[in-house]
Amino acid sequence: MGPWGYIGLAYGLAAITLVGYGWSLGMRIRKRRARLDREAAGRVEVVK
Amino acid sequence: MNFLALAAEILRKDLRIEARSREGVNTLLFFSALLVFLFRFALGPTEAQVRQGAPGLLWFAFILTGLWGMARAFQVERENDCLEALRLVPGDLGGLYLGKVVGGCCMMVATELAIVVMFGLFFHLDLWPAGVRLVPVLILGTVGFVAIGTLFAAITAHLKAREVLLPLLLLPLVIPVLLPASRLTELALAGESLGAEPHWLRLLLVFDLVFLVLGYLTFPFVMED
Amino acid sequence: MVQSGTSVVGVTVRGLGKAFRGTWALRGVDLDLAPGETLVLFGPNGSGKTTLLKILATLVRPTRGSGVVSGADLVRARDQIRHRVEILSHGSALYEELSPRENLSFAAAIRGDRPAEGAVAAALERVGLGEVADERVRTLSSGMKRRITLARLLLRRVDLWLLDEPYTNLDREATKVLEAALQEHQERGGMAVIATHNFLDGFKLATRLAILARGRLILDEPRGTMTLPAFQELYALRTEGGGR
Amino acid sequence: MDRLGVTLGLGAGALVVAGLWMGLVQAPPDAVQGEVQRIMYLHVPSILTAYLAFTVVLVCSIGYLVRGTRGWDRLAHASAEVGVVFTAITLFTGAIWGKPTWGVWWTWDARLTGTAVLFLVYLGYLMLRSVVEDQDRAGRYAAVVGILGFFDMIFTHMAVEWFRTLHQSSSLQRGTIDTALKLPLYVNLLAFVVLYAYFLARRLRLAALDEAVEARDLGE
Repeated sequence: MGPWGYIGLAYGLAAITLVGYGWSLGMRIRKRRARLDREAAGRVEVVK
Repeated sequence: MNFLALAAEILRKDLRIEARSREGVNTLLFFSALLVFLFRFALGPTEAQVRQGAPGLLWFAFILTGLWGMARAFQVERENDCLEALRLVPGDLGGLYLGKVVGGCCMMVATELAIVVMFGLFFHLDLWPAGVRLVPVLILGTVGFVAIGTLFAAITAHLKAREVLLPLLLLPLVIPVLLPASRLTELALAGESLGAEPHWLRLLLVFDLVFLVLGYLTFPFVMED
Repeated sequence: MVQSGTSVVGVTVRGLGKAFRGTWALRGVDLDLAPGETLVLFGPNGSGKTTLLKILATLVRPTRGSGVVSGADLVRARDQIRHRVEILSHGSALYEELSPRENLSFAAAIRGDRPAEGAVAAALERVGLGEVADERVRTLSSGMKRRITLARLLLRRVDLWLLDEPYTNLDREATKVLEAALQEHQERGGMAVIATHNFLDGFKLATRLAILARGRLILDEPRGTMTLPAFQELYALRTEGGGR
Repeated sequence: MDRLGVTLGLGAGALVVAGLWMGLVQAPPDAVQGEVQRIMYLHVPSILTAYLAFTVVLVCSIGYLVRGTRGWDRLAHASAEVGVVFTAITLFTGAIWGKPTWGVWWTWDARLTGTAVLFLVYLGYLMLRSVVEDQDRAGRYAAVVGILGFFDMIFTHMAVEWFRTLHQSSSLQRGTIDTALKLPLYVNLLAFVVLYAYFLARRLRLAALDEAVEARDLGE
């Protein structure tokens, strides 16, 4: 592997890690939101 | 309650229990003997090889027995919910920490000495000259280990995953103590003066002190519900 | 600092709540206890009885609400309360390798209240364990171990007793010792909160009756002229029907 | 997404692009190591950011133990999680950098070893949090690890540094950094710090939602 191979590997893995973490945060946030919304909706139905 | 008095009560109680329940001491001795026996295969036959690998392996053995001892110190407290009664002690719970640390050090240093003696017997090493320097090194290294170990044994005492979690949390944290301790052990075993590399001694002393103080300060928070 | 000790007596608790793992183990509990009163707390499993006792013992911090025991705040003056309260929990808090005598001495010592000369022996004698005072706890029966915890309760003079299912593993004689001791405790002006399933024994000791269901105090009144069958009926009604 | 989050996210994105360009294109290759040295623009900023993250954990841990308010704990937890991510990046970029320079993927170099220990300590921190169900208790336990972990970070570094200076002579001595390499390094460092702040803001948002879910479950 040439120098740019190592550089590519390092930068690629770092990109995957950072984007992956950001994505996982986003997913977790979306899941909590959905849960809160669903429960709120559920409450309204009960009231009806 | 005065924290030294509390520490003394805890220490007295723990040593008394240890002295009475033979199983603990017996198991530890047997386990230590087994470890030393296994060293033979790990180190190779020649004396030079033994000398070279001994400090690291000795500390490896100390850690294994130490982990077991740490977990045990709080197992006694967990058994009948004794921990709950301890948490109700009015005043400074730091005394409880101090008592447990001193007791843990006593147990661990005793085990370490047993391992070292067996080591000398099995490998035909004359350890008497080294002993004078080795003992303080063992004590200093053990204090650092137990200072952190007691804290984490208390944390993991009522967790389900404690058997896994205790070494997982404890081992990375004790590395700075183990490095100087094993280096100083190497010096002591080689019959050299510890003053030959004084910075190791200083480093170890500083680590011990800082971890003791941190443990003392944070322990009451660990003991809360 | 909260007023210390003797000038303020009794127990006052307001809006006490404790959340565990996303549910309320206890919520909105108001409670008042005057000197000499014994409140017996009935309630199904998981209704929050133990949690309430533990909060009063300063073992558990309340999530909501506040309380004062003998003039000391439940959260801010825990140490003061610990000198005035004794709890008898599910766990015996005994060391198996120590003798009853050693266990009692240790328990007293770590609380900083060194018992009077002979007090440990007297307490053990009273619960009928004088002869095994120096045996190891490990060799004793579970009934005897329970008696040791009873002796530990008698060792100190405190304002408030918190007894969690005290009748478990207590035989007739030991129950009588407990009843007599509670009587003395009441006469000294001591208070007690007892959590139990045992209607028969619990009812006998109570000056006040309370029912805890799903973390809420749904009944709290003086025993007055209430009879046991009437109370049992009331209990069944409240915990099954309206307890929600 | 809240405004702070958007701003931080956009800022981090722009800085990362600038950093990438400077590190991969604009900066000249290193006189000794050649092109491979460009990994430094990833490696060094990530460990410095991790140090920052764990320092925040220390401060917030102490804050939580002293004050007992949830906010401190949430910040400590968030910072630890983000710090672990940056430590992971430091570790594998270090290994990848090590292969062409030292000829091996892993060497018991002082910094690398210290970083590995750091990674394990804070992984333990997160694991402990996930095991303890009661939030107050988890926060207190974690705070203890957060405080000890920080000192451990310093001590490990000291101890391993001594170890190395006494035993290892073969390790490649890195020369002082040339000014032409400095600016890209600073830009990348800034990019990572802003990225850290962005992740932290997002992680705190998640924690706030978690708390809202919990409060909802409690019927408040």
